[in-house]
Amino acid sequence: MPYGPHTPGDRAHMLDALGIDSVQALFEDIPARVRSDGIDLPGPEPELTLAGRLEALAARNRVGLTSFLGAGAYRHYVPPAVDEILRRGEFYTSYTPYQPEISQGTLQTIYEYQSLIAELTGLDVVSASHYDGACATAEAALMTVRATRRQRVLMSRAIHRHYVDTTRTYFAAARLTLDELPTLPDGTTDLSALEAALADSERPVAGVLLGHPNVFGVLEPMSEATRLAHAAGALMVSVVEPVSLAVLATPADYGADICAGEGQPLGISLQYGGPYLGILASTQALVRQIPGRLVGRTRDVDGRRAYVMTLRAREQDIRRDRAASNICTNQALCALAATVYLAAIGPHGLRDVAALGAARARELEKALSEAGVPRVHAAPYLNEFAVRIEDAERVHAALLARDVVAGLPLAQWYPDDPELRDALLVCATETTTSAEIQRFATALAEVRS
Amino acid sequence: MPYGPHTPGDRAHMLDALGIDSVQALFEDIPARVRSDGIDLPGPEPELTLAGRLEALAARNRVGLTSFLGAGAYRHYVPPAVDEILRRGEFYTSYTPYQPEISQGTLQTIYEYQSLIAELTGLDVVSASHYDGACATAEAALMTVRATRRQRVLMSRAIHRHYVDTTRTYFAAARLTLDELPTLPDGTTDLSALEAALADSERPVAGVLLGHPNVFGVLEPMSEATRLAHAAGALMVSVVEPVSLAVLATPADYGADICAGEGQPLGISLQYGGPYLGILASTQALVRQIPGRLVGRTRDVDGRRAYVMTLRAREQDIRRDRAASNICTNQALCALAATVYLAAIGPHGLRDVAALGAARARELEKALSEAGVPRVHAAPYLNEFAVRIEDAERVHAALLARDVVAGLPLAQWYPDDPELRDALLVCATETTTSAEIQRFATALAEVRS
Amino acid sequence: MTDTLEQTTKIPAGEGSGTERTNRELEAAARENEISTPDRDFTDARGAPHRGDGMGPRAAVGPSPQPTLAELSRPGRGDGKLPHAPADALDAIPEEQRRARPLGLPELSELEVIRHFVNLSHLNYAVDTGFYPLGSCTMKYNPKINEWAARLPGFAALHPLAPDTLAQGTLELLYELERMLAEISGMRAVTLQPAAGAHGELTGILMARAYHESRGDSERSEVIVPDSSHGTNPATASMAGYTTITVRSGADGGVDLDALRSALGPRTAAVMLTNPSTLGLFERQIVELLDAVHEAGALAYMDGANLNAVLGKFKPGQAGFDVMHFNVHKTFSTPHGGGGPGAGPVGVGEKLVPFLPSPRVLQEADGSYRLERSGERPTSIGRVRSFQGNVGVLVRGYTYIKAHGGSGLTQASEDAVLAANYLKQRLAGSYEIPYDRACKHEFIATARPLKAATGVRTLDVAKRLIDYGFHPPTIYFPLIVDEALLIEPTETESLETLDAFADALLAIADEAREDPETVKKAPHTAPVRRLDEATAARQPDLRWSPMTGAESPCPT
Amino acid sequence: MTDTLEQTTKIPAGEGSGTERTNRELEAAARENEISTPDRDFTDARGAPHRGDGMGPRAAVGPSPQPTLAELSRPGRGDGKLPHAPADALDAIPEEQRRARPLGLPELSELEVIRHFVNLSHLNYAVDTGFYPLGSCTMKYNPKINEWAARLPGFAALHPLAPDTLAQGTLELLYELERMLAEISGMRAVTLQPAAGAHGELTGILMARAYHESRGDSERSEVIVPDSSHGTNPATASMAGYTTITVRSGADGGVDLDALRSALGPRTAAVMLTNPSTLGLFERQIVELLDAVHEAGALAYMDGANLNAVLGKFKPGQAGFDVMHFNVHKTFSTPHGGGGPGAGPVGVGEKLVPFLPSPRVLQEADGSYRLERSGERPTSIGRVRSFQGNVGVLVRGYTYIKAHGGSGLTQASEDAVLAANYLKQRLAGSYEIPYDRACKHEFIATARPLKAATGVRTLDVAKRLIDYGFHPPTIYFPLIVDEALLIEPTETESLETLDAFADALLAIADEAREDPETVKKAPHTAPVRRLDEATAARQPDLRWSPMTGAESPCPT
Ligand SMILES: Cc1ncc(COP(=O)(O)O)c(C=O)c1O
Ligand SMILES: Cc1ncc(COP(=O)(O)O)c(C=O)c1O
Repeated sequence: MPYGPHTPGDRAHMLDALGIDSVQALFEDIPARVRSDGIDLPGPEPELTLAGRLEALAARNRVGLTSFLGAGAYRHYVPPAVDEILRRGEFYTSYTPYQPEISQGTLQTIYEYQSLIAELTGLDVVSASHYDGACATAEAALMTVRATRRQRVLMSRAIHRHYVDTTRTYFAAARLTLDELPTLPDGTTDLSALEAALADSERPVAGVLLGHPNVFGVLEPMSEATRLAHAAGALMVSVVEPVSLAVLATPADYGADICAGEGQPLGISLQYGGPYLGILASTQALVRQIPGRLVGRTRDVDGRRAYVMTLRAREQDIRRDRAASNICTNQALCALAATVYLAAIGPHGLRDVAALGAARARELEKALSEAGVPRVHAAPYLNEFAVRIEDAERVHAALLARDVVAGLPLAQWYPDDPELRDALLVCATETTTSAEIQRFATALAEVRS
Repeated sequence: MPYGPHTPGDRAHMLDALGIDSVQALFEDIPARVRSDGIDLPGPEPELTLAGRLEALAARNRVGLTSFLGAGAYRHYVPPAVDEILRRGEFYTSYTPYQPEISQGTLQTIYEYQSLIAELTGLDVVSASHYDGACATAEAALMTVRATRRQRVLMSRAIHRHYVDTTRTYFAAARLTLDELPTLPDGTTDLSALEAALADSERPVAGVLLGHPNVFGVLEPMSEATRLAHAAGALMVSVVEPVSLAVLATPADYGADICAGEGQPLGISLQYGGPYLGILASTQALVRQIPGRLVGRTRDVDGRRAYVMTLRAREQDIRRDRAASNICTNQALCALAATVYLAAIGPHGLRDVAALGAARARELEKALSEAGVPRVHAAPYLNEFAVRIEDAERVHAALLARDVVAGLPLAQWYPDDPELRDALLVCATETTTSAEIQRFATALAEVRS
Repeated sequence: MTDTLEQTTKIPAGEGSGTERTNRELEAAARENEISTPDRDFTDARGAPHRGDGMGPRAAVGPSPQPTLAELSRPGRGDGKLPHAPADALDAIPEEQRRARPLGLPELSELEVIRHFVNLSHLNYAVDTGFYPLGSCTMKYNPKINEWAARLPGFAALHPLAPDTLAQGTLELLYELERMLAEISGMRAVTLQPAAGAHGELTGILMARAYHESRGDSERSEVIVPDSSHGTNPATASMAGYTTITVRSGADGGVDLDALRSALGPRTAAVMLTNPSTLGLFERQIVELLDAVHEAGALAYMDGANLNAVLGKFKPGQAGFDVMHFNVHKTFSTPHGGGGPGAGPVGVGEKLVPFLPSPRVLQEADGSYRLERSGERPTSIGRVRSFQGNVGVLVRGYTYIKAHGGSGLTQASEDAVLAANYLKQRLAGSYEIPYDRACKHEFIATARPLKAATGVRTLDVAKRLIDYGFHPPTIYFPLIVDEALLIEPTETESLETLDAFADALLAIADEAREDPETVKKAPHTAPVRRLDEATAARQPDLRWSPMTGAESPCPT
Repeated sequence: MTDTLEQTTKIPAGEGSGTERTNRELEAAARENEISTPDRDFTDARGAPHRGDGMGPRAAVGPSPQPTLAELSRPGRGDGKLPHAPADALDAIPEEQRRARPLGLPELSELEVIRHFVNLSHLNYAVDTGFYPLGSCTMKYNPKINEWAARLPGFAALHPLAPDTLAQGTLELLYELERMLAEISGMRAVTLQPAAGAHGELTGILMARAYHESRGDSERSEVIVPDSSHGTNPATASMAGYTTITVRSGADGGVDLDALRSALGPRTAAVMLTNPSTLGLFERQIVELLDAVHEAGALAYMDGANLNAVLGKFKPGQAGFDVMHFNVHKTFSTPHGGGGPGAGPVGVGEKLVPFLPSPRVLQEADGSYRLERSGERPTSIGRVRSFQGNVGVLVRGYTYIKAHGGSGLTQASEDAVLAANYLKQRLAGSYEIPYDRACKHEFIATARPLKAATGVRTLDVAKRLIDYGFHPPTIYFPLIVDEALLIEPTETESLETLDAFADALLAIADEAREDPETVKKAPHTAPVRRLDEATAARQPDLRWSPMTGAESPCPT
């Protein structure tokens, strides 16, 4: 056993104390019919060779390419201070702070996380973390159902495809209705369709969900959508990319009730999809409906400031089948990463991240359009946009052969939409360089000549 | 200022308190004639682009080749537990434990380092670290001079070339004599030459230094050499590779008085040469002569076990020009790395490291000799040995073009020795694989055909 | 704000809710403790927070309370990470789409950030600092090679939408991990996507629903769970649109077979069993239980959170379970991260394979790997999350399984069970052991007799353990045992540690008799003492007051 | 063992040796404190060390004393890192060359190893946990990007003897760093090889010797240092075979020009000046001092440990210094590592370039880099160490310099000097400031009046600072000031921290008058109280007793 401390003598001592000869005696309550004798896997692998195996596997991934992939996961500069803190055993080898007296480190960092996300979103109640952006969005949709006691939500088709799919999975199970809202040619959600859907008084709407920026990178008419939703007694859910909040109107600015989003851009590495950070925030009015952990500030018996998990009657371990969600283990360490990231990068830094991404994206748009590859949509965008190019999948593959990842072929997500059959979703961040943009343009020219 | 906390307001507050208008007032004591106005370097570079620059520089180094380089620095498997501890700010951002009450972490780890090296070498007094193997060797040589009040040491030419050169530099300064001992064709030091040199009563010898294994990887007749040295009233210094001590006779076994060596193999990464770890140990009799830090165990006024720097009257900050050495800042964090490494790898593990290296080296010897490339020396070796190959430098370069680093051409270090003109010093460790050995042999066949 | 929910429900004292205290009780407790001292401030006359001010002498080394980031913030601090964006970067963003309110993030130098979090870390207990016998959570050692592996740039920097050809290393690892988990569990196939145990439960129950519906069997609306089950089980049933039916446990701690039989029926979609149970006991009637479930046409779900007890000894798939989840962060040693992340892969038997969530990892004829394309397998329940799972956690789990191999995993279970039984034996004199038979990896002890004799409750014992240098076990869970302590030593703690922990619990039992007040007021040596949880819930303070925001000139 | 050396010399109380105490005094002190309690043991009846045993209740969170690795060791523990070697691996090693004694290393599980060192780390004070105003040591913040950079595999895994073609990245970095240091210092060329400041001093003085000898000027046998100099200066002179001549400082803290002039002569090889001096003062007569040195035909060495004060303000090379060293671990923020490693590059003026140690880093005509070959430059003093230097440290220094750029470095010095003067100003009322003029990055305060009035010494003040949460400044150094406190705040500490520190020192001055005993017995809140240093020196216990060794069967 590579990490076990027990010597043969230790085991003998324990068996002795138990008055048994063999540890097998402790497994005799497993009925013989279902008892198995071992696992058919190779024996222990020493760390030396295991490390070699892992290095070889990691090396088979190719991560150094010129890439314009975003679509819900973004490469950013992460100050090494973040990992320095994440590597501290006191944080990463502890668990849910059930014993607040010896968990103030975790508790205060969660409180700080809640506060920072509250600052970013303008919403006062922040759940201490959900699995990812998709699950947070699904939970947000479920929240609107619980809060309004209505059974139907409207979700723009221009929300991240995975989030719509995930919410659909959750909703199908709970026998709730999810209707998708169409988009206009400019890339924004069709508000007249929204208005029409809200008008159906037979099927009252619990919540309206829009992405901002949406999956096409486009800014949505959030204020107007919120006005329509509220007028129909529905709650407004904004699905955001958190870095954009440094420069874009916040959910609170346009009156949204709930905000969901993917926290990965806040200092969390790409890792092929996880662990990431599901952000979920709401107005104070919805504090009883929000699922997941909440930490509150209080005092100890000596009056010292202290933090503790609170309003726990929403949670599964207390409320069981009437809990707001089944969530237990969450993404606490990722929330810590976001907390350290935001503290280390600061308000000026975060604004620079957002604005630099925008500037680089504009540079990219220019280079591509000069290469004869125009945008698909006309509405304003921040740092991600779709371009139209004939034979997009083939071009994408040809560019890949030249070590350029030309974003995401949107046909993968919208196979039935002729508008998007020839679209590539491309993105820039502060890490994108002019040289990379040039390489893209050059490769494109080669591929198309 | 990227890491400074001072806002313009903070600076104004401080200037105010000092009653001055500008910080320039604080520099007016610098005579105008020698005052400079700034540094002609580019402005601050944001971390984002600086990180890119550093990654690009690091990528220009090629570290993934099949390499048989050793010659004083060795690639080993380092359990990640080591770096986990080294990354703790409590260790790496503290300094010399001048205030023992709040430095027990550093102090106890040094005490543990001393104890572990004592276990390895069999010698009871271990200095808390020197700069590297070369400097530790030079300090050992100086120790013999101080202890015997003689002015001449004998050093085998088969000690690591850099150690001999460094000791020569130190000795030249102090006007002391360093004579090199020749080697025999089998790779060991010529003991009859030693005997003769010791017999020169005009120039009495303070210390005799041999490497074990020596620079050719060969085991020296340490017992016999020690006997001769002691018979002449000289001290015996053994220059060791610490991993080898897991399986080889220890300095204490053969009666050496002092042991010096390079601690890099004990969990420290290669880093193009440093920071490494100069190991220096001696018998109890020489405790007053040993340079560098010593930590001792004692108690506090409540009787609690505690650790403190001790016997400090040997050190420069107390003794000034009569100190045993000028060393102040040492390699403490590297000593911590060695301490964690030894604790994590354990006695069985260290023996495996040594024995696996030996086994792989034997496999390498076999493969090379089958390829018609025989050993240069006949004496037993552990995991490093010299082979003879015609046109060694050219072959080495040709192999390099095939991504094989065929060890070190010994002509670089012994340009005048015809025996070594065509020699390559090659080494294997537990990280060397059979596939790598095969690649070497294959490339060799290609190059020579 | 008054939280009406909190007024009508109960607030747990500590973990679980066996002996919940109402707000009223908590308030009374608070009054009793005379909480009146004002919140000690971290700011000085200049509004500057710092150590040492207003709080008198305090130790240089050791835990000390920290101000918040907001209190540390000074406008104009912190910079140098990024080049400044060109002034026109946002010109294309319409005015009304721009952020209106100030961006109120704290401004700190990097040193302040590091010091803040390093000092906060010193307020935490963790596996890396001491024994953490939190029952049901398997707080075993987290090997450091796992952390190293997950941070290899090839793994860490891989974009989740990278074309398959760029992701062959990770895909191979995931593919192999699925197969290893299948072998370990005896299940037919595995999905690695769920982010945690509860997420796995939901995924599993959704597959059960899909299975029944695929067969036109759509009247099944109930999920049965034992009363000892973890809260996630009933909560999952609700999320999946099912009604929860709870069956009681028998006197021996096992599920009451008769009770289960009478609860089962044509409306039963699934039965969720935890085995070994949350009492640390193996269901001795597991064969009969499974037969009963299947006879009713229901599916058997195994909550595999406790798999650490039976690796190599019991394979749920072979025994007849239709679906189960793993807790990678328990059984396979990935760290708990202060609450997460984990990973909750789900294994299924043949019947449920078609319903696995998408995308699966597939191997092509040429040996290469690819992700299933969206819509490729219409029977799938669909996506349960974005992308492919908590891959960084799975890399750690893979590493752990490889390091142990089949025999090592079996040994781990044997050692975990041996340690638990040994510890149980050592405590038997002073604490009541309600289920007096061989336990698996954890066991229940109770302070019931102690409470009767001295008034000292399980909560007090737990808090007093803190003064002895230990993290308390899980308390007041499962709910069916009064004054429960659920103790899980794991296989990675030495005999000396087990003995020291037993000694401490025995010493506390003695103290309870000799000096109950000391125990009731514990902890005495922690960074803070018992908290006013009532006020926390009545007047929730969930964030610092909004910051003025970064109106300061950008530092240079 | 009786240490006769210790009997005849003095043992410092704390850092430096201004007020040394003889063994006799220390012994008396020890008696006074009645050290009689036996060493508290970490082992139980079974010989097992563990927390909580025999030491009564102790905190779960916070510093606690740890047993040694040897005490934790149990034969048979720890394994799994490496495959076992074949049985015949060592057959070729002659019997008499094999290790005879058991290999007595501790045997522990990895968890025990991690927990041991994590808990030990909690006993340490560090820059990352608090303010560390240790004069002369420049304990500034260590940016985390530096740590990241040094660990990039391309840097970290490069073999020191790798052919130049494989090392172009590191060689370029070193080449550029040399040039940046030359610009910063005004020196002509730089060697990066020395491992620390003292090593740089030796290298520099050896070059001075080589220079004189190259000119046939071989009668020079003396090195002059001021009485305020750091101990490494005279120790270096001795190592280099020179006699040290000490000149006194003037009343204003500067070197006494007349004293220097009379000490200078044809026997003077070099004068080592620290500027700003160890008193934190710039040598206002630097021009005259340098003229005097050069007139005597001697070389001027600048100890650049205090360069952090004058970046962009003063370039030693331009001013006329012939040779100097840098302390990368002070000026350029590389961490101090609990005592090291550092790096001590040496800059030289034109005259000394030929003597630089080998190998230098050279640039070829095609822009590529290479190391000088051995023997390529016969004027070199030769090697001063193995390989190329503490490259890992130099990568950090390079990163720091780049992050700051020329203007950032200048700003760093301005801020460091401003902070020091501000702090000096704040303390002026309660402590004596012996040199009443603008200081540079550090300054001297003394508790002399306090001692006269209350008996409370600098040592006591320092120890009491620990109770206030701060690391004490350097004390009793330099030797020429009675009861000296050498305080260096650095530029990376916030105004709030500076104020809190000043408040603490002022509060201690008050305490000294009102309650001197509390101050004299401090610290009260540290993991241990004052130590019995006398016994430590009289009966040195420098290692644990030899272990029995690994006779246990190899674990599997
Ligand atoms: C028995 C049991 N089931 C389910 C869960 C839920 O797992 P997770 O916390 O990973 O969601 C847990 C863990 O807390 C558990 O102990
Ligand atoms: C003034 C002065 N000179 C020289 C040194 C020696 O430097 P190092 O400790 O790096 O050897 C120091 C550092 O302690 C110093 O402060």
